[in-house]
Amino acid sequence: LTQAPAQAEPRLTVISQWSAGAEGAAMDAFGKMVTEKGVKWEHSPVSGFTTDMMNKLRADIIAGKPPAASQLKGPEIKAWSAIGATVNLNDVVKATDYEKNISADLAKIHKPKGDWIALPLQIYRVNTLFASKKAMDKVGATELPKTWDEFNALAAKMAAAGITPVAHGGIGWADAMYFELTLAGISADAYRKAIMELDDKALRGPEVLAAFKQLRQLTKWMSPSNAGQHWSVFLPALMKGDYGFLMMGGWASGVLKKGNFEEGKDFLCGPTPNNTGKPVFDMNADGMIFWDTKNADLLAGQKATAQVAMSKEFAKTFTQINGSIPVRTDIDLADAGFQDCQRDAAKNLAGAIQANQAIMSLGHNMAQTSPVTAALRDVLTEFVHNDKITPEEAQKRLADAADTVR
Amino acid sequence: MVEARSLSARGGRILLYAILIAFAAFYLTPLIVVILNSFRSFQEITQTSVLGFPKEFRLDNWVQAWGSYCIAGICSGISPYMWNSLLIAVPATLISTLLGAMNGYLLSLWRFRGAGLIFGIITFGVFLPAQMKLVPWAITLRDLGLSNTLAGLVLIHVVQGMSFTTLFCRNYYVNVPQDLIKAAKVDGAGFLQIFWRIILPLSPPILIVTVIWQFTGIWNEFLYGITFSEGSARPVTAALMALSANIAQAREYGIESASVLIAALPTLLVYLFGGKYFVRGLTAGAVK
Amino acid sequence: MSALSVEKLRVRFGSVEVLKSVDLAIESGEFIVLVGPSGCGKSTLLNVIAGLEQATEGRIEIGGREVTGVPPKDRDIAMVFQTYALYPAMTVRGNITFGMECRGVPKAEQKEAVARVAKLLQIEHLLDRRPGQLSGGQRQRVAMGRALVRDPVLFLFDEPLSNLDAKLRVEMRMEIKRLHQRIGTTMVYVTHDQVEAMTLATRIAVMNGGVIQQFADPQTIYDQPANLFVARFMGSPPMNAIPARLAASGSEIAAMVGPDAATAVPLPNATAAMKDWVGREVVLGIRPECITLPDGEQPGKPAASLPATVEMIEPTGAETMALIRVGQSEIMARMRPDARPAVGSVASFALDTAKACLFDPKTESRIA
Amino acid sequence: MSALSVEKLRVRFGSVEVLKSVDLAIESGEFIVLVGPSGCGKSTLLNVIAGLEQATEGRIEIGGREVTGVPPKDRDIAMVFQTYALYPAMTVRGNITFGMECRGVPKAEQKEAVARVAKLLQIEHLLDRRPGQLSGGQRQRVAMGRALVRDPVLFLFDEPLSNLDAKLRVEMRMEIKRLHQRIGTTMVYVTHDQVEAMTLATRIAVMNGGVIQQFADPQTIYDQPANLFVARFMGSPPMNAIPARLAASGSEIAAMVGPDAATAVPLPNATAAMKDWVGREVVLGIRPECITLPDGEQPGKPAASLPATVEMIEPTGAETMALIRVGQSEIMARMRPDARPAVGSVASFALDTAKACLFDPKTESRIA
Amino acid sequence: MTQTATTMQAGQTRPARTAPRRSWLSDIPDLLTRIVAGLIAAAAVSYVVGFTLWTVVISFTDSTLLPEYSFVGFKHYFTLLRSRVWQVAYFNLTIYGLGFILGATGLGLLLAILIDQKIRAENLLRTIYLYPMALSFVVTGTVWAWLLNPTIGVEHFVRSLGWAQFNFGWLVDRDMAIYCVVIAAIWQASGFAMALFLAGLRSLDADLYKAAAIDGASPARMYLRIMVPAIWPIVVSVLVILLQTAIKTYDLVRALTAGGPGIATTLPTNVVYDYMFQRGLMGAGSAAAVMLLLSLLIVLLPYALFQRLRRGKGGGHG
Ligand SMILES: Nc1ncnc2c1ncn2[C@@H]1O[C@H](COP(=O)(O)OP(=O)(O)OP(=O)(O)O)[C@@H](O)[C@H]1O
Ligand SMILES: Nc1ncnc2c1ncn2[C@@H]1O[C@H](COP(=O)(O)OP(=O)(O)OP(=O)(O)O)[C@@H](O)[C@H]1O
Ligand SMILES: [Mg+2]
Ligand SMILES: [Mg+2]
Repeated sequence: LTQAPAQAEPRLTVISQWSAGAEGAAMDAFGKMVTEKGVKWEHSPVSGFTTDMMNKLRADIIAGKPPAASQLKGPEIKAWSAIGATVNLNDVVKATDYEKNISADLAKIHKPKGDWIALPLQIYRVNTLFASKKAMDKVGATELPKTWDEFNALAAKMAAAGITPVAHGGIGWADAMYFELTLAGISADAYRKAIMELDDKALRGPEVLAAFKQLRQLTKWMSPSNAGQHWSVFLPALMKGDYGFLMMGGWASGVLKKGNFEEGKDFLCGPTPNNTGKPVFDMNADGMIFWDTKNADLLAGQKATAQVAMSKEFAKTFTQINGSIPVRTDIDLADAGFQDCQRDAAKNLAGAIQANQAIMSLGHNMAQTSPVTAALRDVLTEFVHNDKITPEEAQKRLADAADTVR
Repeated sequence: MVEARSLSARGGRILLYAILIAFAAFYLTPLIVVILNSFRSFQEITQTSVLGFPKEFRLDNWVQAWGSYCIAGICSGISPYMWNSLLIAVPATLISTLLGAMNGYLLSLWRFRGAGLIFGIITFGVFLPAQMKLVPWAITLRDLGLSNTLAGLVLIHVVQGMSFTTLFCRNYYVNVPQDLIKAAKVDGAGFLQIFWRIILPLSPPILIVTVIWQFTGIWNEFLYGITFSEGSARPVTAALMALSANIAQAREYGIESASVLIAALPTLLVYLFGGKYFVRGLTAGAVK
Repeated sequence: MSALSVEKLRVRFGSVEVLKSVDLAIESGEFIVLVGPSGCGKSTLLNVIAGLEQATEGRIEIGGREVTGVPPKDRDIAMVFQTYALYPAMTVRGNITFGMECRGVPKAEQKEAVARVAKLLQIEHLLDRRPGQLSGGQRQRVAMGRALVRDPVLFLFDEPLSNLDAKLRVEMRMEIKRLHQRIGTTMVYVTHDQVEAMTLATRIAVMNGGVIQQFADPQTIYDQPANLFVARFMGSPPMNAIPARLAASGSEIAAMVGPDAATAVPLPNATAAMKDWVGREVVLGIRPECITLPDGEQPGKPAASLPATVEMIEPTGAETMALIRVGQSEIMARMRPDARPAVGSVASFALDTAKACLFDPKTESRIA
Repeated sequence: MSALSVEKLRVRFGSVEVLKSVDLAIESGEFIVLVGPSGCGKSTLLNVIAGLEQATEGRIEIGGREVTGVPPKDRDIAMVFQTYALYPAMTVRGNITFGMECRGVPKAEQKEAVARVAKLLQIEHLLDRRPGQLSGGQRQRVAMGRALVRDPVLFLFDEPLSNLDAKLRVEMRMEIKRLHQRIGTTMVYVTHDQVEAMTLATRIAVMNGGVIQQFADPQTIYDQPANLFVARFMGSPPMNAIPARLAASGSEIAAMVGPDAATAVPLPNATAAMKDWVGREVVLGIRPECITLPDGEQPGKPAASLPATVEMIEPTGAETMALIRVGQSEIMARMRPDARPAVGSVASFALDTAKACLFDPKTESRIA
Repeated sequence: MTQTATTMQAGQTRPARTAPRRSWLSDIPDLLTRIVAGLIAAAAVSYVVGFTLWTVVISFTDSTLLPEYSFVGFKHYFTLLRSRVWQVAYFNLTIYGLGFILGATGLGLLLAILIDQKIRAENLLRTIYLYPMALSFVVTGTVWAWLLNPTIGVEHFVRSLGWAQFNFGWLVDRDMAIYCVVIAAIWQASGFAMALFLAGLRSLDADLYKAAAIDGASPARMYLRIMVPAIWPIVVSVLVILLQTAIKTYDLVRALTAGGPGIATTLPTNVVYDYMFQRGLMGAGSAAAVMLLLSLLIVLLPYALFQRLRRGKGGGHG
């Protein structure tokens, strides 16, 4: 029930799944910045999985009362914008230098039909490699491996020293993520073609096979007893040196920090192995979509919020809290509030954009719409947990799965 | 000879108790794990394991979980959400029980053609998976103008709950002698009066069973709770989800454990104090 | 005034005809007992009269008023159920006042009525208990109280004593009888206990298979049963039914029984109808108490003598029953308490044939 | 041989002493009936004998063997329960063979035994049904079958007929009697129906409050009850207990009853013990069948005449009961079926005092 | 009602009212109340029928994120039947359903029988066995995920006690993980089964035990041959209640294994949810739901027919 008349103070109703912890705090900071612009911030988080949030969104759309803004990312923005009317943000965006300072691929996702209807909020580097300092010390290594060969060699040493080289929780999305990291590290182009464009030839090509082979190698280095667990469950053992490496999005550094572990002392952080010679950035970007409304107060709120979301100030505040990196590439991360890991990722992103090797994550729903992602993920997760499936067989299944959903 | 017999009997008793206690341990272990975790800090759990004995018993988790943990910028812990859950669960439980009793009464004591079929259909309702009903409910709530209201959630739980309550109550009422209805008719009582004055006072055993069943189910439900509520009006299960199921964060197992225990307290108490009546009610003919 | 009249009543449940053209006309103040074996339709008849079940056909008048379509509460009846059907969650007082409450009787009047009934039935001290805290006999009384408080044109009782044990049953039977003598309201009382029927009724309706077999006063039912069913159903042990051949010797006729129909049982009270059956097969009906050992013979009564083998004796204290055999027929005899014929011996039993009946072996109706 | 001997048996449940020093010695082949009101401990006694309940004190021998600590299955007994306790999910055949199965009797033998018992009880056609599909009488027979198949030293029956309706009860009673005559096994039979007790027993043990009041043959129990409890419990309607004052006139003594103790009831069979009570208050016990209307008077029997007001009459067909009043005492009289004294009139009743008893009003024991 | 109750009591002490006072209940016309009762039943029926039919209709459409009505026939059914996830899920449901239902029934029965042996502390034990019923599947799943996880749970614990060779890696073994789901589900529901069975055993005629004792049945034989068959209707109720739990199990898997390792513990409800909401393929998800219900009918209909047949035969005796 809106008690205020139409011309009353601007306000914004927003739903997201970010309710607690760092994410919740970041959203609160967002809210504070919006409030300072005179907008009443009404955040209604739907905690839990993304699907739960989307169910809520769907129910609200069905009810004819979508929120003014909601969390949404990747190709889903396009899919959802087809079932509910969205707000055109072109004027607001064009009034700034925003578009010039973000990745073109990313921009495309947020204006699926040419008009800006959504905005990215933050970026995570998915291809981040965390190494246990203790494990590294034990085998006498000081540097993170740069290529898959280096990685394999180091991992073999660790295995020989009684260390489980790879810490892996083994939930579906993480299994898919490990595949995308291997493929991106073998050939970012092949990744773009095979995964992002679902090109059949690329899918059946040698790079994908090589990725599967490397992934099979990785699974042999995973503890057979890790499955169905949140990745964070194994952090203590990783830090103790029982495990060697963890490949996980940049958010893991925030968790480690909260657990009182120090970068450089307890762990090392950097990009995952990369054979291409040029920087690769596997991107997971959270975004916010703005739904159409007839209420003037909400419309005003949306506009003000979009302006905040595009600001440099927001970019810094939001990412510092979350451990992510700004969407804008023109931000200096020298602040003490950032960690080395973030700075490294930001540098990585800029380089990757230049080299045209900034790609979208499959495991995190950035590369494809949900049905496609899920179909591919089913194949990948089964491959990770079933060593009877050969890389060749898996490649065929993956290509076939792509066939059915293309 | 008598000696030997009593010895073996004693051996049997010891074995009996050993088995019973072993199972008690099996049932209690998870609870104990959660209780222990609720006294451990995030750092402690992160640095050791989710299973372990607390280095020191800290009450922070409980304090935070109850009153200061931040969910969506509101740092009041889960306590306000407990109240929401009560506002949903209590009316939904009572109404669905009452309506189920009414249905059971109608279907068992006012036998009419098709009563069996109607009962069969209503009973089939208990098998419908929740996921399947999510979108139809969204549409229904929209049409009724109850989207994102507590009343909407109550309605959902009442209608869905009727399947179970009708099942339980009807099976209980078929054992009520038809003569009672006849006597009341001769006395001049009408349909509702017979139900209210004669049948309902007979029903506490089965009502306790349905109330416990419904209350537990509704209290623990989260899919509808998340989807059909909004803002600070969410049930406690939705608030609990804020503590779990994130990809980018390590779970706050300590606070989560304390919250789970606090959130489960009403249902646990219901079983603790109602359990006896639960079994008694079942004995009285709930099951057939 | 006619208190209840039932005409051509038919009740069908699905394909089963439970009542087949029942007629009953009951005068005000009568105590009618419906008896019959289980499943014969007694309760159904009562339910239809009460309006708790729909008749398929036929007409019912209560107190001179047609009641088709009138709901139970408006029929001016009260009913006592076999299971008492006391409202378990109400106190005795609540049980008794519930009907008045439903009809909106003022509290003061209710209170008065409860007091009156409670005094009548001596349940004053039970008024605040619940049915669960009462003994069988007390419950029965409360059920009566619930009915009595209505002061209706017609009382309906559906086997009100069948849940009591033998001793209590006898006591309550007497109480009901006294009650009827005191209040004089018309009663229709269902039982399948024939002793209850005999002792309580002003008239008895014997039912079987949805049909009223005989409707008459107890003595007539006992002494002149309309057919073999009634003869066998009323009386315990039941009337002996002995296959016989009717013979005439002069103006007298006799039933020939036993092996080779050798033993003659003279029938002094023979009617004209009986005489038509001379020379044909009949069934001789004779009650156990009419068969005794000779030393109990009483002067001035027409008697016949029947030699029979004693198969079993059952002394109950107050009397001794004997199972005796004549040819193919097993016959019950009822003797003085101290009679002790040896089992296996042949004794000569005395028959009081004044009340003997004859039945058509085919139709089973009495030859009168 | 003694089939069962119970010595100084005591059973206590918590603080309640349910059996208080019970002694019983039963010969082989006897049919013992335990009677007593509800809750007097009959079932408990049976359960202790069967080994289903522990005795607090005392000694039990079955077939000459001490059985303390012997489990029920090894006591060589069989038991029939009031509720029959048929295994609901097994067929009749399964119910009967289950015990043999537990004892590992070979299949062939089992089959033979079932055939034998089924024939004996005429339940051959029921063998494949389940208890739920049987009528009350059929269930009773199956329960008997389960016991009979064991061929034990001792049969225990706990009110096996109390769930049947009156008619069936009479029939089953006879069958049990025949059965006992045929197989001759010792039986202990619990009932609270005194007619069953009288007709079945070779000896009756009357219990009350955990104590055996009298243990004797039926006739003795009926004619010479040990105390007022037994006198009242056995016989229906029960023995009349009339307060009286004992007076002597010459060598004869008489009980003075009625208003002002004005009516003399001469007691021809007075014993020496009775004479000691002359001049004191006693209770005169006299059975209803000994009080009749004078025209039923039988020659040669010592008789007294008692003028009384007729309060109520109950013709049952085979006899007519009358409730008569003499002073403060209500007395039941049992008359011929056609006796019809007018209610309210004063009639002169004939008393057969040959079997009258006298009781001590304080201790309630019989003066003998 | 409370009002009438108090006035009734008050009537004994205060001077009686003169005006006739009916209870409010009798002021509502009888016909109206019957109609309302009918409507309530009708609502319960139409909810079941309506929602089911709606799902059936949607299953024939190409609905994605929102319901839409472009019909595609049986397309989704064929796709699903051929899809690997669905086959695995269905197979899993069979294993899980059987394991859970039989396990919970068996354990419940065992516990009920043990508790029935006149033991001390019966109330306490019963409460301990029953309390998991009070918890949500999410909590159950999470905690059991810890306990069953080899690196942190029971295996780890036992090894730390000295049995270095102890192995209990079911949770991460794709062939055995489904049994972990079974264990956790049994943990939660067996107490309920126990309560029902205990109630049943307690309602049996005490003479039945005596009869069995005289027949010389060993405890095992007594329970298996006599008592359990005697409470068969309760066994059936328990089976039905567990069946509906099994069919609807969703959050347990989500919290315990997230469907993994791989897709090894995915259940049909997970597929329904996955298709409807994760993938945004509402048509296919509805088809999955309908197939789930159909398979349920395959179990329930014969049972209903059997019941009807038996009742028809049994007739007469209650
Ligand atoms: N609602 C009903 N539907 C179908 N048949 C019925 C119904 N009510 C009674 N019957 C059948 O009608 C017949 C007569 O039933 P009723 O209850 O009148 O017998 P009854 O004489 O009262 O027997 P009882 O002495 O056992 O009480 C029985 O065969 C019974 O099965
Ligand atoms: N297990 C027990 N614990 C305590 N009291 C008991 C127990 N069993 C029986 N009693 C009590 O012992 C007394 C005798 O009971 P019992 O069953 O032997 O009576 P009964 O003579 O068989 O009665 P009925 O004729 O009603 O069957 C009763 O007062 C009963 O309440
Ligand atoms: Mg009846
Ligand atoms: Mg008993």
